[in-house]
Order: sequence, then structure tokens, then C-alpha cells
Amino acid sequence: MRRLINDPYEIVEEMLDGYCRAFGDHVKLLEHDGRVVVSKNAPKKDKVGVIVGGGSGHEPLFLGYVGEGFADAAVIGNINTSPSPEPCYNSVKAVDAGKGCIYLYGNYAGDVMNFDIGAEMAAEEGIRVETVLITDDVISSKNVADRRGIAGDFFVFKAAAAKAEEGSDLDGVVAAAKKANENCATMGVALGAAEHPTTGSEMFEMESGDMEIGMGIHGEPGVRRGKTEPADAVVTEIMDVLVPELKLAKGDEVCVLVNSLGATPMMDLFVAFRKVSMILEEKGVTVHKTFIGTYASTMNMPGTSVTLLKVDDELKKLIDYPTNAPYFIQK
Amino acid sequence: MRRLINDPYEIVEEMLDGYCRAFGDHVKLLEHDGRVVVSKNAPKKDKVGVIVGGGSGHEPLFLGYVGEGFADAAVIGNINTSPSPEPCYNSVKAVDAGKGCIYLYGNYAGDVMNFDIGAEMAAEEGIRVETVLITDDVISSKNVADRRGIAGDFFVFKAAAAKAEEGSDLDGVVAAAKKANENCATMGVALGAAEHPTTGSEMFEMESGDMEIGMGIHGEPGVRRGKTEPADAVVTEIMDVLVPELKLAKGDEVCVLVNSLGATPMMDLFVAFRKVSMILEEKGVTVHKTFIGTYASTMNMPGTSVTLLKVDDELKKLIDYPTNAPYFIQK
Amino acid sequence: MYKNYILDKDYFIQVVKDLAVMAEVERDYLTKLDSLIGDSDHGINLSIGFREVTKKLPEWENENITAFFKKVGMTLLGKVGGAAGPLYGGFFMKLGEPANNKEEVDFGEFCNMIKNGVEAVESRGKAIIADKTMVDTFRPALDALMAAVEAGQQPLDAFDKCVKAGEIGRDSTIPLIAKKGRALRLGERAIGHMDPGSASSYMILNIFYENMKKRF
Amino acid sequence: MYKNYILDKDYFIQVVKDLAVMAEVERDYLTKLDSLIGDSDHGINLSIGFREVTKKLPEWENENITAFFKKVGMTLLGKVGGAAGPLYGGFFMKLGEPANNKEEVDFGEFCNMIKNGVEAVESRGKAIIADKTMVDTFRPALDALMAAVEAGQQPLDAFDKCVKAGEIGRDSTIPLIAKKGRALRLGERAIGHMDPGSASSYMILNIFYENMKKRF
Ligand SMILES: Nc1ncnc2c1ncn2[C@@H]1O[C@H](COP(=O)(O)OP(=O)(O)O)[C@@H](O)[C@H]1O
Ligand SMILES: Nc1ncnc2c1ncn2[C@@H]1O[C@H](COP(=O)(O)OP(=O)(O)O)[C@@H](O)[C@H]1O
Ligand SMILES: [Mg+2]
Ligand SMILES: [Mg+2]
Ligand SMILES: [Mg+2]
Ligand SMILES: [Mg+2]
Repeated sequence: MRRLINDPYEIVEEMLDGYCRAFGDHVKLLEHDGRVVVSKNAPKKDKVGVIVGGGSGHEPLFLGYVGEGFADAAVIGNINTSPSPEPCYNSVKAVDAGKGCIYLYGNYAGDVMNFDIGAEMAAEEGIRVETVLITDDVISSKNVADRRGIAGDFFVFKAAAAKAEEGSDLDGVVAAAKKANENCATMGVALGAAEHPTTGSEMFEMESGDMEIGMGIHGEPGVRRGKTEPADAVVTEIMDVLVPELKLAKGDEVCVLVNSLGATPMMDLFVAFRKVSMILEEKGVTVHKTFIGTYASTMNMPGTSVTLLKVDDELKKLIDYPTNAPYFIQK
Repeated sequence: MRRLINDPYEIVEEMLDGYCRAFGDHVKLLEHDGRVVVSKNAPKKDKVGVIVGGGSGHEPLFLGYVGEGFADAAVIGNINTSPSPEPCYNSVKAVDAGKGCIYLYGNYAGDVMNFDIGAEMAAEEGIRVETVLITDDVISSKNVADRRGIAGDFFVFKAAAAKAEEGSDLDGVVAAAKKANENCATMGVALGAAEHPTTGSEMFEMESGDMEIGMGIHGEPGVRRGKTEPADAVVTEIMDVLVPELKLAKGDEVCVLVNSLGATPMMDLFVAFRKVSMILEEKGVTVHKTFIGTYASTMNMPGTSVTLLKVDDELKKLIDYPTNAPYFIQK
Repeated sequence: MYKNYILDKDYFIQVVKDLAVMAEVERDYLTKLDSLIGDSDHGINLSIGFREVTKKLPEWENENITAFFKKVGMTLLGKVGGAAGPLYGGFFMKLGEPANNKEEVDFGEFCNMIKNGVEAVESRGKAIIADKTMVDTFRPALDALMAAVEAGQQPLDAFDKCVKAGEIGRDSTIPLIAKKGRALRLGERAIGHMDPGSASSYMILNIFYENMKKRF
Repeated sequence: MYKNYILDKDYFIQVVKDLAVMAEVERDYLTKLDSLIGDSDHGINLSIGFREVTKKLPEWENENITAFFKKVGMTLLGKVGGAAGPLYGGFFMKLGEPANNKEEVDFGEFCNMIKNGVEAVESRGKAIIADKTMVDTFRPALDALMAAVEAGQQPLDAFDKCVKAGEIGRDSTIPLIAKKGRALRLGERAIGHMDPGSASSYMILNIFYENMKKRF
């Protein structure tokens, strides 16, 4: 294994300890629940609580986006595994300011079961918690409601968090999250597997030189495996799915996220974005803002995903809203 | 190879095209020299020009740090290879505002030869260009002047750029860069090799499960290869070198950079920082600010480096100076 | 009818200890199954959960069967997460209920425990037979057990039927397309692979059986 | 004395074409040498440089020898970067100078060209013999060539001496600790590995020689 770790059964706790030592001016762990990362500002008076979460191993996803102008809390599960109900519930208790909370996470059966129990526990105390499941992974199912949530999490979190910052009520925040989710489409390609610290080996077998289109960020099998094609061909294949999915037409505007799944050189992300940009240009679609880097990873999995968010004035304003979280700062 | 590329002989041009398409509100390529990335603000009236550069494959290093409050230009070489003299010279012509320029780059023979020719060409036109070679890689040589520059580049660039922003003359900027460099020490460990797009294979041989202490960011051999030890042991070994190197004592303050060489899961960086923080705590050394992520990479090389910058009030102010470059934003 | 077939706290403690050993021994095998149609962690999830159970086990020695399994289940629920956390957490939390806070149960009561646990999995996960989940093991196993009890068979015979039906159920997942869980999105690519949860469910039932053989 | 041994533009163009082929054929071998004590790119650097030279070569066919090599050198300097860019760039830029803007040179003038090129490498890189660089090939090769010329030997004999001395010089880098270039920081770990620049320098000299054999 090509990773630097200690006891794999302690890795999540050590990661969270390290993270909060590093960014203690932004966040802290809940004293009575070491799986909840809370913003130093939370609960923020008269603001809807924005809670994100999921399994570990996708950093900076979840915890990196907790901070000023962004999420109020992240609930952290084991590697590739949804958190259990208790921290889901505890996060609500920690950030609710009387206006209710929203849970935002990728649409996975495990996450749904656990967060739902958390929400039920909160409901018993009269705290309203709404959930928006993120379903941006277009290739994961024909049926939108069955789709997984992957890098599009970032855009949905961002939109909902900004709406909450603006002072919206819970219904408004839910609406903003849904709107972002509906206008968001992602497709990824994996070029290899991540190494799981517990088994000490790669999470699945894949020959160097192969690629798998549509693989999930937990290494869930995708739709097609074959020899790795040139970047431009792969990006074209991805765009041929995303563009019709969002019904993009001349004059439309999008935000673009070119995301590394963990072990992709940044150089290759820029090369990929170049083709994304050329294809959009050709179609008369304007890019409002571009994000390139590691936004939602699978530990050290080599691979790339492209996310498009179709934006109108409202979504643009929400995406552009200033933010100061450790892994996303924007003026 | 687990990379998504097109023609490897075009990769640098494609990367730069993609980069400038993405961040066109921050930077542009020089019209007459496609290897010079210039800040949209440059030349800035009455400001010393800050020019950084080196080979490609270390992204976000060099080009990612060009922008408001940071470097004015980055000169871009082929992969792992210093740029040639012409773009070094062209960068000076592009950003000089009459107060001279500083070249900042890692101390490598190739870079020195090429940048020196660039400086000579500028001198012939009466433009003063000073150079500060970055030498933070403590393990690369006993002799400080022979040491390589690696992730410490980030701190030296940051300090010099802020000093220039403050309106200092060239001598002052040189002094700030030197001060940062002298107070900066880095040590890294590689767990494998990067894949070179041109050969399509790993840059050197290394078995999974091995580590090499002190390997350079171009894959230059380090000082010791052995079985990968637990993260805490490796970090302790690194800190046992860095702490005496900077003569850190109780009451001192440092900035810390835990850097991924490209294919390290962020999770592992937080685990590593945890131990760095514990060791500093034990020694009574305070952490002023922490940076964790991919700051200076070797494409997709798995590995981690730790950089300490010993700071006084002046260096703290320079490091904290607001910046808005695509790969480093700070309020 | 089963009054002479008693399962006491020691039996259940031994079962839980054996489950913890199983979680370690089978960790990589179950994870490998999950890597083919899931996210490569099912065995790891169980190992994380049962390590915590093992750590706390000594504190629970004086609990009655109901409270004991409630703690086992709560620990799994709290420590595991994912799909397996609520499902197996629910299974064990509900398992003890029919024991009515007693220190021992007879085989008939034990069968009701299994029934209660399996129903908890079904009501939490909403899966039915042929969805390619642990229900494909649990439901036929439970049905076979209940039929054998109905027919008045001896405990070991009845539980043998239960385990054998679970095994057949587990293997029945191989040719299926999934309707629940992560494999759901794989469509036909899930065909040919055993569902990891059905495999671990079988192992769990089998550990109850193996320990029973030492008693009856 | 060497008046009858003429090397014309065609010869030099052919040499440059063969160098470009060499850069492709030996790319991975030279890169491999560099991977052991450098940064795994020496062959790639030459390939990048000579691809550009090949692209521009047709435009240079009417240049005299001096201008021709200046362009070759400038192209390498501009396209390659690293250590090899300025060093080989300097070598070729200076190589043509003693040809004094002529279309052909005799063997004596050619030797002065080699001398001028090698001295450019030395003055740019400041390396001396036993620093474990290309100078370990170039300097002994040049000395052997000059001694043979001094002794009035036939061109092919003289250049054979030159190439052989370069080969020995190249191999002499194997046991050395480096004093220049990236290998400098390796200390004793550089021992046992051939310097990649000394290997490519030998190849370059050898291509001049092989083409000369077809002429004289
Ligand atoms: N809705 C469900 N009902 C019953 N069992 C389920 C359901 N969803 C998933 N499972 C079971 O859970 C198993 C996966 O468990 P595990 O890998 O631990 O969780 P996760 O899928 O969250 O990674 C599947 O193999 C399947 O047997
Ligand atoms: N100062 C120097 N003088 C002469 N040759 C040198 C010097 N520094 C490096 N070299 C030569 O350059 C070679 C490396 O070239 P290359 O790999 O292309 O450049 P880089 O080291 O910048 O990656 C070395 O093998 C050595 O022969
Ligand atoms: Mg999981
Ligand atoms: Mg190089
Ligand atoms: Mg799983
Ligand atoms: Mg080299």
C-alpha cells in the first residue's frame, strides 16, 4: 500500500483530530460526539442549520466545507460508510437555531437509513429537519431518484448554505438545494482503485491502462470498462451525456467543476477542462465560474469527474456567495 | 499508465490553455510567449515584479500562485525541466514596473543556468533582476547552498510577494525572500513514483509498501529506502530533522505546510499533521497557521512532505497578507 | 414442547464472541464480495462493529438476554453506519425482545427471537425476496425454521433446515439483478455475484447453529 | 593538411537528422539512466528538442554552416530547458562559429568546431573532468582528437580516437560521485551509475563519426 497511516481502525479519529488541530479557528469537534465537525459560528442566530455528511475517504468533501458562509456541521462516517444515527441527531442539536435544519448528502441507501433515524430523533424533540438527497451522478441510473450523489454535492451544499446565510427559512433552503440538484449533472471516469487502509490493498482490481466510465466515488462499478482513451475523447464522451441531460442550449450559463478523485495530477485536470471549455464554447454555452481540483475524492483513486451546474441569476448569486471554510475560500 | 492525457508532447501547452481558460479573470498567457503566465494586474504601478517558475508537473506550484497579492508571473518549463531563457526574459519585460524584478525558484542547476541567461538579457536592457534560490529541502545536502527547493517555495513566494505588495523596493523584497528561505525547512517521503506522460511509465521503480525518505519533487533519489513505517514514526523522523535545523525552542512560532506530492489521500495528510502538531505542542512551539493539501506536487507521486517556517512578526504579517490567486485565496 | 432445550446467557455470549471472530476471519472475503457489486467495505464494517462489541462485552455479562442484545445492536448501530449498521443493529436490538428480560430461553422462544430479528431487518430495509440483499438469506431461513417447528421437528433438525435454506437463499442472490442497496445501479452487471450481506447473514445463522450443536 | 577531407552542408544536415532519430530511439534508455541518479527526463528533453529541430529543419536548408548550427542550438536552448537545454544549446550554437559562414569545412576546421562546441559546454556548466557530467565524455574526446591531429593522423583514425576516448570517458562516470547537476546531492548513492549526459554526448560524437565514415 502506498499510504502513510497508523492503525487503520483509528484512522477516522486521527484524521478528525488532525483536522481540528489544523483548522481550530474554523471548526471544532462536538465535545460529546467525535464524529460531528461543527463550525465555530454555529448555531448562527436565526439561520437554518445546514448539515452535510457521509462516509470518510472523500476529503475535502464534507468536513472541508464546514465554515463561515458554508455548512454548519459535517457528520462523519467510517470510510465509505454513512455515519450512524446518533451523530446525525447530535449535529442537529448542535446547530439548530430554532429555524430547523437541512440534511444534505449523497443518495445512498445506508446514508438514508441512518440520517432518517437521526431526523426522527430530532423530530421527537420538535426540531424540523428536512432532507435533500443529492443525485448528480447521471450515469448511475436512468431513474433520477435512484441516482447517486458525487462531486455535485459541492454545488448543492454551496447553494443551500448561501440561501441559509441570506436568511431564508427552511422551505427556501430546501428549494434552493433542490434547484441546484436538479440543475447539476456529473459523470466520472476511474483509472484505478483507491487503497483501503484496513485491508491494505486496492478496493477492486483494475489494470493500469484501463478506465471505467461512470464509476462511483466509493468505487462502485460503473457502466463500461475499456482501454484508456485520449483525454479529449473521454471528455467528449462525458459531455455527450451531460449536455443533453441538462438540456443545455446556446445562451445558457454553467458552472464547471473538474474534480480529481484523488490521484490525478492537476495537470491532467487542466487538460480535461480545456476540452470541456472548447465543447461548451462550440455550443454557445458560457462558463460562469470554474472549479478545478480535489473537491470530492475517493482517497487515492486515480480518476476525474466533470460536473456541470446550469445556473440562472439566483444560482449564480448563491454559488458566488462569499465563503471562508478551510477547503473553500471565496471572496 | 493511470493518467488521462492527449499527446504527451503537447501536454504543457494544453495544460496552460486549460488553465488560462479556467482562470482568465486572474491570469493570461503572454501573447508572444506561451510559457509565461502573467497576472491580470501586472505590471502593477510602483511594485517590484515577483516572478516564479520552474518545470511543469508540480501544479499548483508556480502557475497557481500567480494572482492578486501573490506572484506577478510564472515561467513554465517542460515536465520536470526548467524553462528556457527566453520566457524567463519575457516574463521580466511583462511585469517590470520600473522597480526591478525578483526571480524565485528552486535551486536546480538547470533552472539556474536558464534563469541566469534571462536575467542577463534583462540586464542588457537596464532592468535589474535579482534571484533568490530556494533551498528548503534540508535532507538534500549538508551544504545549505547546494540544497534543492521544494514545497518551501510556497512560503518564500508568499513572503516576497507580500513584501512587494507592501511597496518595498527590490532590496527589501530580496531580503524578505531570503529571510523566509533561511527560516524554512522541508523534508519529504515518497511512497512510489509519478507516471511520466511521455514514457507512459513510472519515473523510477519502487515496490508498493516501500518508502524513500528525502526523495526530491522530481523523483530524485533520497537518502534512505525501506519498508513504509507507521505515519507517526515517519513524521517523528522528519520532525527530528526539521526541529533542530530551525533551532526551534519553547516559545517559538511556526507555520506548517503538510503537502501531498500528488497521490496522497487528504485523510493521510490530516493524520500526519496530527503528529506534527503533537510534537510541536510537546516542544512548546506554537503553530501560527497551517496549510494542508497539494501545494507542490510531482504529478501523481504518492508521498508527503512537511515544511516548517519559523516566523517572527514580520514573516507572520507577510504570510497572512491577503491573496487572491486561483490556487491560494486568503482573506 | 421445546421446554427441555434451553439456551442460556453463556450460549448467547459465546455466539457473540464467535461472531466477532467471524468478522475478523471473513473480513477480507466479505469485503471482496462487496468490491464486486458494492463499495468494498462490508467485511470491514462488520469488523469495526464487532471489535467495539468485543471491547464492551465484559461490561454486559450481567445483563439479561433482552438487554444484552439491545446493547449489541445499539453498539453496531452506533459504530458501523452504512447499510449494515441499521440493518444488523436492528436485527440484534430486536433479537432479544421475545426473551422478555429473562436469563435463558427455550428453543421455541429462541425461534421467536430469530423471527423478531429478521422482521426488523425487513421493516428497516424494506427489501423483499429476490432484491439481492440479506433478506434473501434471512427470509427463507426463517420460513424453513418456522415450518420445521410447526411440524414438531427436533431443534437441531429444525435449525439445520433453517441454515440450509439460508445457504440456498444466499446462493440464489448470485444470478439476480439487485433492487436494493448499492448494487441497484449495476443492472445486469450485478449478475453472477453473490450479495455480501446475504453471505454474512448466512454466517451469522450458522454460528447460532454451530453453538447449538454443542448444547443439544 | 586536411584540405581534401571536406564536410559540406549535406553532411551536417544528415548528422542533425540522425541526431533526431537517435533522440527518439534512445529516449527511454537515456531517461532510464537519468531516473537512477537524476529526474528521469534526459532522453525526453532531447526528444522534445530534436522534434522541434526536425520540424524547422526544412527552413534552414539554405543557411551556411555557422547559421545552421546557430539555429539548431537556439532551438534546443529555447525548447528544451533544464540543464541539457543551455548545455547542448550552447554546444551547437558555438559549433558552427569556426566554420565562418561557409558552406563547407575541411576536417581541420571541423576539429576546431568540435573544440569550440565542447568549450561552450565547459564554460556554461563550469564542470571539469570527474564531476560526472557530459564533460567526462567531451573533454577526453576533444583532447584525443587534438592529439591525433597534432600527430598528423588520418581523419577517420583521429575521429576514431576521439570517439573511443569519449566512450572511455563516458564509462569513467560510473564509479564517480557527482560534483555537478542533480546527482550532486546523491553522494555515494550516485556510484555505480553512468551519467546520462555523458551517454548522450558519446552518442552525439558517434553520429558525427558514423556519417564521416560514409564520406572519407
Ligand atoms: N434495503 C436493504 N434491505 C436489506 N438489506 C440491504 C438493504 N440495502 C443493503 N442491504 C444489504 O447490505 C449489504 C451491504 O452492507 P455494507 O457494505 O456494510 O453497507 P454499504 O452498502 O452502506 O456499504 C448488502 O450486501 C445487502 O445485503
Ligand atoms: N554543470 C554542468 N556541466 C556539464 N554538464 C552538466 C552540468 N549539469 C548537468 N549536466 C549534464 O546534464 C545532464 C542532465 O541533463 P537533463 O536531464 O536533460 O537536465 P536536468 O538535470 O535539468 O533534468 C547530466 O547527466 C549531466 O551530464
Ligand atoms: Mg459502505
Ligand atoms: Mg529535468
Ligand atoms: Mg458496502
Ligand atoms: Mg534530467
